Amino acid sequence: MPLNRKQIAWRAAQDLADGVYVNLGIGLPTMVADVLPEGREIVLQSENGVLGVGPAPGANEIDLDLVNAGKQPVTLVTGGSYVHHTDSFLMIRGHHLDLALLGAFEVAENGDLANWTTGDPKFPPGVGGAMDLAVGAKEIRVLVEHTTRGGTPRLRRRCGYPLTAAGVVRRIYTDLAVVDVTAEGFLVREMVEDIDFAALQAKTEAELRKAPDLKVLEAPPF
Amino acid sequence: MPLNRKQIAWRAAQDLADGVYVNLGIGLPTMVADVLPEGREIVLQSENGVLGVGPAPGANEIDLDLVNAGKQPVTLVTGGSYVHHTDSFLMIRGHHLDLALLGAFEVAENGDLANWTTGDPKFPPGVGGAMDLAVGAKEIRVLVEHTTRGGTPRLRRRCGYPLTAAGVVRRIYTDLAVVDVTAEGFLVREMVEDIDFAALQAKTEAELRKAPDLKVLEAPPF
Amino acid sequence: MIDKRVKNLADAVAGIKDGATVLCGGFGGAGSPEALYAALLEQGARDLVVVNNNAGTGRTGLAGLMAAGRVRKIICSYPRSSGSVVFEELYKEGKIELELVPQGILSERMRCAAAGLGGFLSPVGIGTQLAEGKEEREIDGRRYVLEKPLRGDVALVKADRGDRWGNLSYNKSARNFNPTMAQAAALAIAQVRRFVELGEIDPEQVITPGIFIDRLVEVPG
Amino acid sequence: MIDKRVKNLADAVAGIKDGATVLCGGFGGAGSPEALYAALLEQGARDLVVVNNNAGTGRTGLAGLMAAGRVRKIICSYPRSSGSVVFEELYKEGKIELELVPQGILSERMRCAAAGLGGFLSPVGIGTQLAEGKEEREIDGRRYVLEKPLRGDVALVKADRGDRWGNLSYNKSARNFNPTMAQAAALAIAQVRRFVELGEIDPEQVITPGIFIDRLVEVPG
Repeated sequence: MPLNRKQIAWRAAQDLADGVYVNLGIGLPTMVADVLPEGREIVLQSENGVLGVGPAPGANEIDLDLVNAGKQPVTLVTGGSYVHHTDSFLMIRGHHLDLALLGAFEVAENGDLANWTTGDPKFPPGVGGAMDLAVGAKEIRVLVEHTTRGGTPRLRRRCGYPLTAAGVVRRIYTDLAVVDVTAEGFLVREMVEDIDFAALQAKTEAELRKAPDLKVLEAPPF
Repeated sequence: MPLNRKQIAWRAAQDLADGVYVNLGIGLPTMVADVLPEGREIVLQSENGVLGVGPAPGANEIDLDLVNAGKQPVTLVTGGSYVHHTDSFLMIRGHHLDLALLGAFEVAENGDLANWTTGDPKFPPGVGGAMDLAVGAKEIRVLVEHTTRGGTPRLRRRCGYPLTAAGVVRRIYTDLAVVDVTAEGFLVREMVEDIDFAALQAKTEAELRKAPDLKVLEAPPF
Repeated sequence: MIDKRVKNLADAVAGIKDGATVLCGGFGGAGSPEALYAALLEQGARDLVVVNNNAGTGRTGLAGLMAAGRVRKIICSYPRSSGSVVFEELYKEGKIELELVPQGILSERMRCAAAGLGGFLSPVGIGTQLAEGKEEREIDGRRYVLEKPLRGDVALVKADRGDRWGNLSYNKSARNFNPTMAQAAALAIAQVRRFVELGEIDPEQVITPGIFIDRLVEVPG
Repeated sequence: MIDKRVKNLADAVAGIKDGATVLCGGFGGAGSPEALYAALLEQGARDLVVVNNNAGTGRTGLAGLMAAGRVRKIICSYPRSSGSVVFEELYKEGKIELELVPQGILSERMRCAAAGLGGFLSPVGIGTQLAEGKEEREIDGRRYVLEKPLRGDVALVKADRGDRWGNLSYNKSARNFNPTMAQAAALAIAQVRRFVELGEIDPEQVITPGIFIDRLVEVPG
């Protein structure tokens, strides 16, 4: 079975080591906050100047002055702190974050990331903090469904959509696989049990290689 | 009688309007803090991140964590605040200060300021915050003795010493006169009573002009 | 005596000129000076260039200014959000200009102006559409674009507490763009929840020192 | 669990390499991490490039490092102060290099590095000896020099309180260069007066968030 969105988030969360500083992009990556591994201190940063984002508040605890980058109410963990936007992006752009987990429209086998615009002239484009994050965090990983709803692969030879940043993505978590971006292109580290490698390849535009120690991708039911 | 140093400081202080933000350079300008006009709120900034420098502390109130740019213990006035060095110089360089009162080796009739090095190769040069202040405050005024101890004029056609900044000085307070720097050169606004204009000119390298409403420069005894 | 407090919103926004570049604080609802936006609508200045992270939502606040045809151009990082209906309509009809700037660069460009600098070299956007037309250069093997300072004629910001000198403190993530915008404009106007006595804000906790603020008005909530 | 506290000064400065660029906090005595300087002397790293506003006074602290011949170069704004005898002797004898940088530019160059930028255009020093040899350009009729980022391998800073995450608060003007230096070095080491529990520093009053700090050691006084 392909993973559901929460399971993709769970899988990405398993790779977060104790003590890392992480920015979670809007959408699927934000769900990582709800499935962090127990017993690790993982510090979540939000572009709008929150270091140490905590879980969503209870209905009676909402403070509209405390929101995340997606403008949803959040809380602050003990040890967290506030900075203004300019300092927040100093943190982001200056390689102070260990990791940014981002969503994407497409990722290319050379690590190119496209996640800000489809180039549709009918809609005004919006970039937000995506470009700052993509060049600024020490490492970029992407959480994304393996294909669009229409079945078009999101893991590509080259991005068709306008780039967010060139050559920055190191790992991709999808509903079907965990894929590393290497100097030789996409390397499949894990894949779900009920799909064979040829079927996975068929859902991927760029060529896939199989890791020697290929593992099963699985996640608890949510 | 020429003014003494405290009297020069007093005279410069009289021109500080209620509500101005001012940086006082090291040396003679620092003395302005002790002779501020009563009844005006004048906010003194110090390069090391103090906005609202107060008077020197009593012997039992000294806190070595609270010093001015000259590293002398100071106090903070009510309404004052602290920033770090980078923000302090944002304030300085970004034209947020109404005024900087600086010392000088020489000032030229075109407003050039030389106050950081005599160029003597035996001594290592030191610039401190002088260049940042000279280009950053909205207006620069200089407090200086009219001549060196040896009698060499400090108000010159062109500076002989290396420049701190070009064309920035607007007014000069000396022990003998108050001199404005105008598009036509030095204009004497005030001079002490017991010297005539020719004598003042003799102590000045560049040509002096006399303001139509030339006033007497006087200060209370200190 | 320094007293930057004004009595009402009309006094707060008095004198804002047609054609002004207005730095507008807030990120979503947090730290958004809604009362100042309403006052600016009332005040009547037009042909404005608005700088904000987004492009307004609903039909009031920034969106109200746009709906009334007062905004010539918006400089923002993310114009489309749920509810940015007014902007989207104007954009489709070609009735508003858009300059899209990455969020951190938007903030950094305002800081650059505030700090009296002439520009900075940024790695953000290299190799993308947003670097097109910008001067590029390589330093130590890394490519950068030259970004220019972004200065406001006016800043409208929201803070939590403010004293008569204009010292401000903020609440939690409502800080966001406000401190930098207050530094980057010729005329900085703050809407504060509560006036406090001078000295009541701990000097260590003043986030915007009064030197950056020109007027402040009390608006509870 | 994040715990950046170390037990003693030797652990605090362990691993600092010969040739390192060391950002040294403090302005005069205020905020000067004297215990870390002494520990670095003990530790033995040599051929150091030291960044500080001044060039040490007396014969201990930074001056002690210089007197022991550990400092190849100093980058500062004002090397001569009363008591900077060690530096002056070494300078006369040509035994130490000096790079003189205006005080605000010193700080801004470190911030530039911290912020991941490639440089900035500065109006400071135009038309003076300190602009000689620097790339110059004119923008909108004003002249600027291009200033480069100044990054540290190590920062030694002093703060007032610190928690196990490395969150720091400072006391009064002892803040000075410390917050920016902590941001601008690959390894940031803080000497704090007092360890406090996580959460004891008000989140609004954290001046250096823990993300910038790698190690902290408690040194009362």
